[in-house]
Amino acid sequence: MSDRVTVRARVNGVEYERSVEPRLLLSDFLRQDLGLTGTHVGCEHGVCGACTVLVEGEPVRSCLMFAVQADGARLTTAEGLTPGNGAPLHPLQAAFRDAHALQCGFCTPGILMSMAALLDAPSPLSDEDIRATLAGHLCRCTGYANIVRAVRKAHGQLHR
Amino acid sequence: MASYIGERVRRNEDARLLTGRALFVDDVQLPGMAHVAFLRSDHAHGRLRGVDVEDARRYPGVIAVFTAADLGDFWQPGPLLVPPPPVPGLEFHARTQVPLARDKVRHVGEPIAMVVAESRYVAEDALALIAVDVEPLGAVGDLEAALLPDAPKVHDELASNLAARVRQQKGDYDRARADADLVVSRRFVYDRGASAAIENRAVAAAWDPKSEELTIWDTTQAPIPIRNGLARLLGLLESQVNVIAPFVGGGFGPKIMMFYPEEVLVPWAARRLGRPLKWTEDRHENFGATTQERSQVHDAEIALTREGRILGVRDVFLHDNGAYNAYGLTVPINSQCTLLGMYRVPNYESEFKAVFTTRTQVTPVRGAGRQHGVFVMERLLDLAARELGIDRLELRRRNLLSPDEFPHNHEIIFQDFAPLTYDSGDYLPAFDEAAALIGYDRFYREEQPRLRAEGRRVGLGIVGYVEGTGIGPYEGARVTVEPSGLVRVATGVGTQGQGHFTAFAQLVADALGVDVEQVRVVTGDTREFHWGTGTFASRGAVVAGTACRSAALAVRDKVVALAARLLDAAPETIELEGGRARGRGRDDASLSLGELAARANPLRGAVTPGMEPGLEATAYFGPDRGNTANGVHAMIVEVDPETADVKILRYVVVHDCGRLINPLIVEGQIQGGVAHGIGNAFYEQLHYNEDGQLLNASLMDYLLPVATDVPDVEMAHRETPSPFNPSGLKGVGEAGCIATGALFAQAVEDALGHAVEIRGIPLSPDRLFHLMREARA
Amino acid sequence: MKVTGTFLFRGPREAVWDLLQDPAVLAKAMPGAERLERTEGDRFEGSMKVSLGPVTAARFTLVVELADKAAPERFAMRIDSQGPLGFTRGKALVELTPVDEGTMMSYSSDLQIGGRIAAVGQRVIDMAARMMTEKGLESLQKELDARLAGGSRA
Amino acid sequence: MKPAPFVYFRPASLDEALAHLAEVEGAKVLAGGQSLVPAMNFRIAQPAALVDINRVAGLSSIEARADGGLRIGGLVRHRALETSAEVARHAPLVAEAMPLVAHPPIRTRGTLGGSLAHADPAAELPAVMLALDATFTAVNRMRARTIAAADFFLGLYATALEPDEILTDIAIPPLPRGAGWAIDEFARRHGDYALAGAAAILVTDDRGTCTAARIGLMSAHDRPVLAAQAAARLVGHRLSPEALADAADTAAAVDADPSGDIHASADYRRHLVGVMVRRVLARAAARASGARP
Repeated sequence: MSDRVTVRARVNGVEYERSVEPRLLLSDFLRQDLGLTGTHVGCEHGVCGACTVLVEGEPVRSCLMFAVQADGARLTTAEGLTPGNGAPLHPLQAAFRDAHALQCGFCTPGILMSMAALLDAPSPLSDEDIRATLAGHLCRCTGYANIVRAVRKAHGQLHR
Repeated sequence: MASYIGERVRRNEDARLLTGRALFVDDVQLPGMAHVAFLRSDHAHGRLRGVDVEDARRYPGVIAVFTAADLGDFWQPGPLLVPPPPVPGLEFHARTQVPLARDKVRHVGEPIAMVVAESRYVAEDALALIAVDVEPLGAVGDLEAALLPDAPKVHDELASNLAARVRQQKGDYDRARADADLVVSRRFVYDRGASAAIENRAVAAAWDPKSEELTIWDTTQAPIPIRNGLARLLGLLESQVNVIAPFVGGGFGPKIMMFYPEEVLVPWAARRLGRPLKWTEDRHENFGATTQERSQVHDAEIALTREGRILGVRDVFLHDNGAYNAYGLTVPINSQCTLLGMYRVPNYESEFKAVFTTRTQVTPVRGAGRQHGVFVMERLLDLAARELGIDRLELRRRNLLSPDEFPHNHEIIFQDFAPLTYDSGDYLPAFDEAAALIGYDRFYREEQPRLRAEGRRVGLGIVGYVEGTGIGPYEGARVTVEPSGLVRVATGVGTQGQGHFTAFAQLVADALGVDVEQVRVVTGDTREFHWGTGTFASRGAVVAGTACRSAALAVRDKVVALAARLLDAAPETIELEGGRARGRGRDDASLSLGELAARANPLRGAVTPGMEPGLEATAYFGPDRGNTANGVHAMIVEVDPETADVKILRYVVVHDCGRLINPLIVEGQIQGGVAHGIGNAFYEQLHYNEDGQLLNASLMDYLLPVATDVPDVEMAHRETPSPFNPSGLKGVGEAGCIATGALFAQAVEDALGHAVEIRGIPLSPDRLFHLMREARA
Repeated sequence: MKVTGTFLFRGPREAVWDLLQDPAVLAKAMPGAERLERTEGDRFEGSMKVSLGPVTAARFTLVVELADKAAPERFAMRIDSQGPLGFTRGKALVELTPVDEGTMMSYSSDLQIGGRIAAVGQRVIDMAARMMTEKGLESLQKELDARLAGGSRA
Repeated sequence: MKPAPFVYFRPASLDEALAHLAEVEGAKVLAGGQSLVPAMNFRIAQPAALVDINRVAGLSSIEARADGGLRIGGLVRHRALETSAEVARHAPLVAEAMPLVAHPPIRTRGTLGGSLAHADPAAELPAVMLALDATFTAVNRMRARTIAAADFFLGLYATALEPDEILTDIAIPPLPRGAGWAIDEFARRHGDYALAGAAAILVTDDRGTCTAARIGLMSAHDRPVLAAQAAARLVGHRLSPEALADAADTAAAVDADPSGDIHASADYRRHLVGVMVRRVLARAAARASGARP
């Protein structure tokens, strides 16, 4: 077995330090080593997008990064969009609920993270822009239309 | 009193899902948990001569390795889940999947050995150390070749690869054919797809030696049958086995299959090794190990009069079972029955042969074979319309069943063993509404000619279908008002995104006069409810929903009786609203449901004779036959004649699923179903080669439609309530995907000026390119 | 998967024939073959390590058996290779015809490929087969050149 | 789908990275990892060691050169190319290509050097670099050398890069006056590898005569290739629709040598190459005529 390496990362504002194998995927690190199971794994080859998280504010596939590569980084997962249990939903999450933009909810955390990054910019956002970014995520339940509605709505609220 | 039924109520379950707090099976982590990986067959068909696991056993971090030989008496084929229906003359040979291959492997992905290790990473390392000796045998894929005398046999002890032969008929097709002015016959092919839930399957299991209980977390759509079966297999009481299907990341059918090998092996090994175990299917495994959609080849014909009246239909088809047929004949019988659609077909003759192949097992996947029947019938009508010179919409109108023909008995047997009987429907207005929404007349009068003149190839499709839904046997529910005022609902079905936590809550909230967010629904946990079957066949809302409503009404009676006694009022004057009970016209005196619950379970004194403690009731609903939802889909497409790409410009659905509980959820189901259908029709195909190898076992090459491929569906609802249940519900889960293949074929042909004839699904640009080129030649 | 084609060897047919019966040479002609040894008669065993772009270090056992030999005209070759990533199994027919410029070899192989390579490599598998065949034939020509040059020196 | 074990190195300097590559048997460079890690998860790639160059300094800048060209570090992310004002100004073809490259989370990590070294025949950036006549700098412990894009792609996933070399710089020459550019592709879904595609630069003189043409093809061959014959038919001619169609036919019939797969048979792919080249040439020609004074 290969030597272990130490990973220190700030995830959703909390500092973590763990000793891991270099081959450990970031997705498994978040889910198993940190217990942050809100990030989901659907394909482990970078296509489905369920495992998307923010690293330094940018969306990445956590199944295509080794945990050791996130050493020293600032990460955000679906759990980090709201401050804690019982806190009101982030406007993007609330818009997803209002628009019925999720069904089984498995792909949702990854989509939320990509869309959160997309919403960071105050520039106008067309449905085509939303769909082009959403095309990096597979959802088998919703048929996407309500997700587009939700993101449009959240964009309107965040950049009024 | 305000009613939640029919309201666009936001879902109760969403907050948990959106914040990452919802529990899925792969999220289960227990102290000391070990991880499982399976060695699977690379061969489609072969004799298993030996499996050497010694090196794997010695690999550091490996806890155990099991082969079929290690299972002893526990090795046995899975149960036949659905025996064949009582159709006279039916031939059926059951062969069900085995936990680990012992003598033969019969499809790529069939499990051969099970490795338990300290991590999944280590378990996969060990898989590479297992040596398997396989004597290759011929693959069986082509359905016609499979039935030839010299075909390699998937199951050696059977006479051939024939798994079943079923013939159903009504009337006398041969006579109808003799009387017909026109007979159109063609061969139609519909190829395989994957269900492709974004969550792969997973099973976690823990044996507690102190309580002697086995707890299993399973991505199943049917936790109670899993519990019952495992208890029997393991020689345990049902009360010793808890099966929990927590949040499940999409079902679409294959998660109802049981028992998957992993589903029996993981609990067995957890008990044997005394350690909690977890297996999570990876995407590559999913493409071989999770059951798949169906391929069929139909030789069909339709006989009509000159005026376009259908005299009869004959359909002879082959159905690909895959290597096993635990799900019996459900899928081909769905095809056989759904073919008749919305139409008056006086004479029908249908015969199918189900065939064993060396491919992954086929079980129901969203639509479950219905789309094949619709494809065949709608294609026949399109072809007939052209030959008769009748507008294809008009041809359909002339043959629709009229409202006075319901209930309509088609005189053949449906998958639920009951005669295929439509409960209610009103099809003509549905067609007219869809035609109006898509602008059928204007499209042909103005748009298509104008765009054609610009060199653009646009076409329109319009297709109707019925969907048998809401079948038995039964579901149950228990409703409890707790002293906190919260209402608890427990039911046996599992949930995979259909919004049961909300739809059931709406039914119960209405019955008890409480806020819908005060109703907490628990599904998929055998500790909560003992009896039930599962979520399949678009039946959750109809069957379990009706049980929830019945239980809630029984609780309501208890609430009313108790409130009447405590408020000293006549029971018929008690009103329930806003979570309180009060006598009519007596606003001063009321009791909250919470207070009533506390009073119904006193710590001192007595419960009045004839009463039960608590505000709780359990009810069951077992419909003796299913419902018939229906819909009409219409679509406008544009074909790029250079690339052969197809772009959907508009998509309209007029849908009738009886009474709507929650339009928000229903519309979501339809939009999602349409996306699934678009995948089936134009993107998704499992490409097996002649050696039985699946060539696209990844999401890189198996193309699920993405956001830029799926239009925003325009919808209209019609409601013809079902007379078979008190709320008039039908069912909606599969509706969206049933019509899409037929719709694509019709619209694309229209766009290309009928230069090509489409007889196969899925289409693809490559396929269309070749059709167009052949047409030019 | 079927791979068929022709290749013009610059050299006489007998020399090409001899070349193709030599396991050491065959090993060089199969891209990635690490070794190939005669175990009995016309049966050769060895191993190969396939490396192609992202595919690295995939090790396979390799058994090659020559059959239906009609020297110096044609022979058949059975190939059986297995490893953790899957298997390749099949048969190739080789025919040698003398032509003015040397020897025309026509080959046709029918290979079954199973396992992960088949399941996830479909986009490039035809290209890979073509490329590996070309590479192999070119290295055979090089070997032939060397032999013929050596022969003339001798 | 978990990767096999490997030895991990995370050098901070290029020298250190090159030393690991030279000394460690079976070591591979880990840049963006967006092609390598999926292959490792499938275990079809099992490198003995990874040299993670993500923290190597000096490989991540985009610099405009005095002559109007660009110098781009091998570790520059796709996302940086997509958003860079310098790239938009000096290499608009690259800017136009970026939204076609996979999806935003892939572009966050993916690097230019990684895409070129991976040399996927269906990928956009190799075809773009061929069209732009870019030059690559490859460095090992002993020396640095430059390789023209046209000499870099040798076969299926095969490049002129040696196992001990790292692609450190990509030099893009300035766009000549009167140049037009365009890229287009046909993919099954947004972000997928193209079934066929083309990227082109057309240069015209003041009279509208084509003085130079470079057309990079995607999914047309076992490697990223230039449609040299097609380009040759344009040079010296006015860019009439007939001339463009003729060049497109030549690209499909002569320059392309596609293989088939489940998504596109070889003949369909060849046809698509012609369609894409014609579309791209038409747009590039329109831009070229707009760029003329």
